Amino acid sequence: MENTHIVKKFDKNLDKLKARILEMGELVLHQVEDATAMLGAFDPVEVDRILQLDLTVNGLHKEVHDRAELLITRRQPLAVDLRQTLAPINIAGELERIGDHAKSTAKRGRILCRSSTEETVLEMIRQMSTKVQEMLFDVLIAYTNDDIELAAKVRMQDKEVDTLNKNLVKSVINILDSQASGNSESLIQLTLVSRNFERIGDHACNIARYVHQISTGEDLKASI
Amino acid sequence: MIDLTKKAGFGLDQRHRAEQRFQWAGKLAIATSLLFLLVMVGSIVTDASGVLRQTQIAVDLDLGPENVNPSNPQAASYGRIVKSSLRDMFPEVTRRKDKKRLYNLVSPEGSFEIAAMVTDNPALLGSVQTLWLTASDDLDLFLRGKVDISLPPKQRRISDAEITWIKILEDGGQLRRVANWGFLSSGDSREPEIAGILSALIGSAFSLAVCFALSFPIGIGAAIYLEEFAPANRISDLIEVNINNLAAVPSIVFGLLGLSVFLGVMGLPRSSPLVGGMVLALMTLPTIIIAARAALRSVPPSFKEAALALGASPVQAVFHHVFPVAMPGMLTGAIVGMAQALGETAPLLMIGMVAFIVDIPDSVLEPATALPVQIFLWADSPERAFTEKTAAAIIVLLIFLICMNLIAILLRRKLEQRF
Amino acid sequence: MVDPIISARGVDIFYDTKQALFDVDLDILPNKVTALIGPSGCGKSTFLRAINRMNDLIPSCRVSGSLTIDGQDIYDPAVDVVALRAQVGMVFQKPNPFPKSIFENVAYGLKIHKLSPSKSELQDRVEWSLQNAGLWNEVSDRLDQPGNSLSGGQQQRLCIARAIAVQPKVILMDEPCSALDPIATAVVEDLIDSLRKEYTIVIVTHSMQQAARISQRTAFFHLGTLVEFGDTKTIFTTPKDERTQNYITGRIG
Amino acid sequence: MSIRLTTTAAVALLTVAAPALARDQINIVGSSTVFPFSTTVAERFGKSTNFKTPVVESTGSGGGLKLFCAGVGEKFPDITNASRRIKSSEVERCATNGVKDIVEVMIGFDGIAFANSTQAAQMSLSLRDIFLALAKNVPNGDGTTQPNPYSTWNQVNPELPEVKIEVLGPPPTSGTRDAFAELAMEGGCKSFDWIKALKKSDKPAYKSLCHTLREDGAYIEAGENDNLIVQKLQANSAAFGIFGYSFLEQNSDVVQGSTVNGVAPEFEEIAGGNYPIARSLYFYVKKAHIGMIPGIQEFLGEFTAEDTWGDEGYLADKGLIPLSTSERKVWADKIDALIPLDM
Amino acid sequence: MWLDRIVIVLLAAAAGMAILVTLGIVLSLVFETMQFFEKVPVSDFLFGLKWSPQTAIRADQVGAEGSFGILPLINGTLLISAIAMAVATPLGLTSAVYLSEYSSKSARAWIKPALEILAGIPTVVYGFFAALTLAPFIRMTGGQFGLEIASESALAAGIVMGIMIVPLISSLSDDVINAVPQSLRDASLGLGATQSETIRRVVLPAALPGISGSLLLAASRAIGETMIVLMAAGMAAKLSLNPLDAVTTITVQIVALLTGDQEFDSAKTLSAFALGLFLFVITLCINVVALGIVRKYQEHYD
Repeated sequence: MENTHIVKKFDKNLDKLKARILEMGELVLHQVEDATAMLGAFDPVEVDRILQLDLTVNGLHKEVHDRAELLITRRQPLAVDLRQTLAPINIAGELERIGDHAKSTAKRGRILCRSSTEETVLEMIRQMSTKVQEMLFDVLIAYTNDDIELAAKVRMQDKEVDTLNKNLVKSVINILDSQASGNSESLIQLTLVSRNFERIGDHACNIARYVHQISTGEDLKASI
Repeated sequence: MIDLTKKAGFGLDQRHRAEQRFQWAGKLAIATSLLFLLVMVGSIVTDASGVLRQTQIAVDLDLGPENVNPSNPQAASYGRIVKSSLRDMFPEVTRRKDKKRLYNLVSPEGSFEIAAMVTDNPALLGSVQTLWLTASDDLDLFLRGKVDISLPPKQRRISDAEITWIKILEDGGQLRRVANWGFLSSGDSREPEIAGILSALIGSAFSLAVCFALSFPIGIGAAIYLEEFAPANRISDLIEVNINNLAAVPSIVFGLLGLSVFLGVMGLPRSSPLVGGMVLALMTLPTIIIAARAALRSVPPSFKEAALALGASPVQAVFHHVFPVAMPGMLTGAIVGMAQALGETAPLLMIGMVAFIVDIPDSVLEPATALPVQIFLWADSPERAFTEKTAAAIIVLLIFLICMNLIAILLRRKLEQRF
Repeated sequence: MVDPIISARGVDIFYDTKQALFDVDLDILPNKVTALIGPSGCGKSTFLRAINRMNDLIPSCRVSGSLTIDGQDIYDPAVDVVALRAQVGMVFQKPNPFPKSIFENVAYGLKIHKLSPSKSELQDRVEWSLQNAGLWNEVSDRLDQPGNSLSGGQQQRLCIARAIAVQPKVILMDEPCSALDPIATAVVEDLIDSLRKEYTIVIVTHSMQQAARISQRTAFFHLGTLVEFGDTKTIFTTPKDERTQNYITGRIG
Repeated sequence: MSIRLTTTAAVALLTVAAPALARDQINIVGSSTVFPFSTTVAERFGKSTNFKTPVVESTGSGGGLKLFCAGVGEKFPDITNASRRIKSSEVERCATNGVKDIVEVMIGFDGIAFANSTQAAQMSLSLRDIFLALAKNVPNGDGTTQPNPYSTWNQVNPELPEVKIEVLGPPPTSGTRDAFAELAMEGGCKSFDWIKALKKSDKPAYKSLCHTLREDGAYIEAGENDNLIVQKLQANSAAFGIFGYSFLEQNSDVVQGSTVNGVAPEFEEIAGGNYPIARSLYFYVKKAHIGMIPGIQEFLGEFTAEDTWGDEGYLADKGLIPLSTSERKVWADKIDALIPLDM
Repeated sequence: MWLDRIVIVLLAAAAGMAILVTLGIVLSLVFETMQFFEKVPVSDFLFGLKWSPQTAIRADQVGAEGSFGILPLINGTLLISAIAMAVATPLGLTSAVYLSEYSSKSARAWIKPALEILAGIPTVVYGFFAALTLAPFIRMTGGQFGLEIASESALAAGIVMGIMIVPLISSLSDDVINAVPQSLRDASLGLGATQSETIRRVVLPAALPGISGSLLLAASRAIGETMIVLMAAGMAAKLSLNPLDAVTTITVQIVALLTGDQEFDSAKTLSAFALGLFLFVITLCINVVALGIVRKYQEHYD
């Protein structure tokens, strides 16, 4: 929106809300990245840091919620303003869930390090991680710029993540079927990590829907 | 279904007829009042038209040294010169009574006119001069056809002999009708042909100026006090009742008051416009106060509250915000009051303004009359020619009034608004 | 689809040479609350007043185009403005009870329109109106008190009772709550909502939230044109026109 | 202009405390009947001398005397006109206020006309006719009185026409009314012998009977504006009016005077004392003011000049009926010597 | 704030002027009135049915017949004022209503001042008009219906006086009506009232306090008016409610008594002061009552 509100504070409030989301997004992005890194080379201190980070994310989530509440009380936003106020609540929820998934991934890294790891599967996990990080990054950019095209792209990418997940599961099943190896625990853990990344992708996709809704008022949940 | 036509019910036919009747009543009321105005003003104007011109008569006057001493022309008896000239013009007139009638063709003012002309132009002296003198009122009336010559001579002011003389003069080109500026530029006189309105006009102007200067500020002040500042107590009630009551006191009683206070106690000069104005001010005060209060009451209180909220003191709030808005209404009251004062005779009677005053006053302390007084006096004069003077004086009064109203209308139009 | 009760087609309104409304097309549906919103001077009040020809009071005002109620052109010469106003009531911005008693205020319309011939009928009707205006319980014991003695909100409800007493088909409201406190506003809004069952209501308001709360349809006017008209939900969530968007979200347009 | 006037007024108000300027013009008050004559003289006096024109007020005789008697000094009038003689009570009041020496001047007569419209026939009345037509109570033939029963003139006197009695005249407060009652009514009243006798036995009853005018509508009190009476007569040819001679003279085309006791209200008849309803006119001069206010002596001179109040004088043109030559001489001498009134 | 205080004191002084004037009037009247009551008993004056100063020409007869009864004068005053108000109230009010509610601005701009001229015509002119035009007309008209009407009548004087005070009512009422808030008109018109219904049922009641003020002022003027009655109503002191009779009023008698050729210390002349005082007291009573009514009304609906 090029036009600014007559009440300048309204704009500032909305901007701050957005900033908190972006801050949250950045943290979550780091969490995902760092948790992914943990899968190959486990570092208990690092895991603690990631787990600790989650508290900050949760705090931000609460702050977004409070700010949005205050904004509604004070400004009684309508139309696009209302969506710009309501969407962060949802987006923050999604981001918080992403953070949880990152946390869960990091925790699984601890288990993974106790057993040997199937390198091919790990590679697939990394590929997925890169993909969802890309999606997450893009969706944050789309949110920042109200870029519904970029958001649409993110939604498209979700399918790729799903495919990667399906492929990973297939590969794991194949490995489990072909050899009765001793690292079945790690394989299951990796499947679960993959599941985490698949969920993160879904959340990013949801954020992309909200970005679309903010701009158009159209709710895509029902249609896609 | 909605029906928007007359058939919708609601007793519409009847109500629209009532509306029509109501509007017609309004038009009728205004028309009635205006008709009265028209009839009265019309009849006055018709009566007054005679004043526009006056008749002059040409007389050959012997202003030779045997009649007028060139070194002291004021001492000469111009009346005698006029008389002898008239005798010369009609040598056949011999009877004493007829001679008197002959002399009466020229206004008694004639001799003073000659004196004035001689003073202005000493070159006239020393020979026989033909001068135009004001003719008498009877001659003037006759020339204008106001004398019914079909009546027996006894019943008219102009005898057969006089008619013959006038005809001769007329044929000889010795009569002329000129514009009568004297009416506007001279004072009162007992001779209708030269009586003028100026002294009364100035007297009225002086009186009204004094009246306005006193009653407007005091009236407005009292209204503002009562409406905005007066505590709601018995004294305020007393003042309020008092003011309403004063409006009903017959005007002559104000004259009595003026007589005892302004003349008796304060020792102001009798017959002066100052005292007249003061008495009229007392009389118009209630009217102005009542109207001004109504005007103040119609100002929305929010104006004052807004000003008070901005930190204005009550006095500032009233004078800056209420007062200007109420001004048009106050002016209306002032006009009504002043109009009343302008037309008032009775109180002036008590303080000596109902008087015969020839000299034109040049200050508020000199004796003067007022327009309605002049009208009253002229209406009471026996001479027939004063009838039209009366009418003309009324016209002057009305013009005076219209000018006053005009000023007020301009002011009001500038200030008026509806909330 | 329900037929509209009021329908405007190409309505232009002028004050002298100044045009206040440009080519307005608008359908008002029966038994709905239609809100007219827009910045001051946008022509919404002008349009509202055109519906019961209150504009007639301004000598310089001229209306062209077609404005119909139940298919009858309001400005048809055959139309009787009294009949029109009897069926299109109006409530004003400031509560303006007459300097009469509460009873007389409500009975006023009934009396002038001779709608209640008998005294008991009149009393019943007044009670009914006050009941429907939600005021009866508060004033039933002091009907002979002056209307001005009521509180602002009560006064406005008295004015509404006065308007509904003659059972109009349409009630026009010109910012009826702008002089009231939130509680009084809420009571009046509640009243408006309940009146919807019987009447068609057109309301001018400056409060977006109020329009959103009480109306089913909203029309947005801007600079004398009807910019957008539709379901209130749509107007306030996803307006089509950027001017509407800017206006309702309080942006510099 | 108005601002300047306002300032003038304000300044004038401020200067109120300062002593008023010495008065340099004669101040005359009094009767409205004498007013036209007094003003004529004043005007001529102002124009032909270097003195200022005297200010003449019309206050009525009583009002004039009240002002006149209020005191001596510039604040009080110098001369008062009266359409009747000063009364002893008034002289006393004057004296208590310091107004001691009053010079009385009788200036002439005013005839009171009993007239009707020229549209109707001229009437020939006796004083007794007038009395019977207008008195409140009239003798009923047996030495007692009854409320006036007459409604038409021929009931009063069979020789008179059958016309409704309708007379417009001055109100009880008017001097003309008093004079009319005294001269016409009493004159007619006295023609009854028993009433004449009553004068000696019971004067109040006599006065009451003779002076009281009927109040049942036949006598219409019409105010003091004689012009108005004349015009009302024009509008109503059945009515009669009572007013001053000068109005009759000026309006001889529309109204005619009835003959009273066979005498018409004409100049010569009134001057000769033949017309029964004529009263004397006076003015009174405050001797103390002579010398104090400039011009009083000269004004008196102008008033009593033969050119002024003589048979051919200009006051006669204005309708004043002059005194006889000998009377004029007597009064003029009194004035020259400034002999004060002695009552 | 000392300046404010001074201003308020000045304003109060202006209002106090009214008291001062009243005091002056009362004082200037009371002294002479006392003298009058020495000659004529108060009860004769207040309750006498006959006003006839003519019989009291001699000191020894003063009041002998109770001829200083004020009742006929009150009767005449009220009769003529009532006629005048009966003419002026409808004319003035309907004019005011028409001017403020119906007429165009431009028409109002010249009609209003034209009507105000009516107030400025000297009363002498009205007097002449009443006496010479209207009275004969009434007499003639009455004659056609077989009515015997005096050439002087209360009716002629009353009608003309009514015309004279029309502008007083119309001008002041017009201002008052103008001041009624437009919102009340809108409310009534919005309910479908016709304009005349709105005016009669809403505008006029709302303007009533102001209108009653102007009516009171007009009535006061009518009671105080002299010249017209003097010239047109005759001077007959009669107890009559017949508008076709000649009557007289208190003011006429005051003027006649004070400007007549009478002795200045006779009961006749002194009675003028008693009349003046009486008129003063009566109008005072009327005003007290009127104020009470107006106040009550205002408390109710302001």
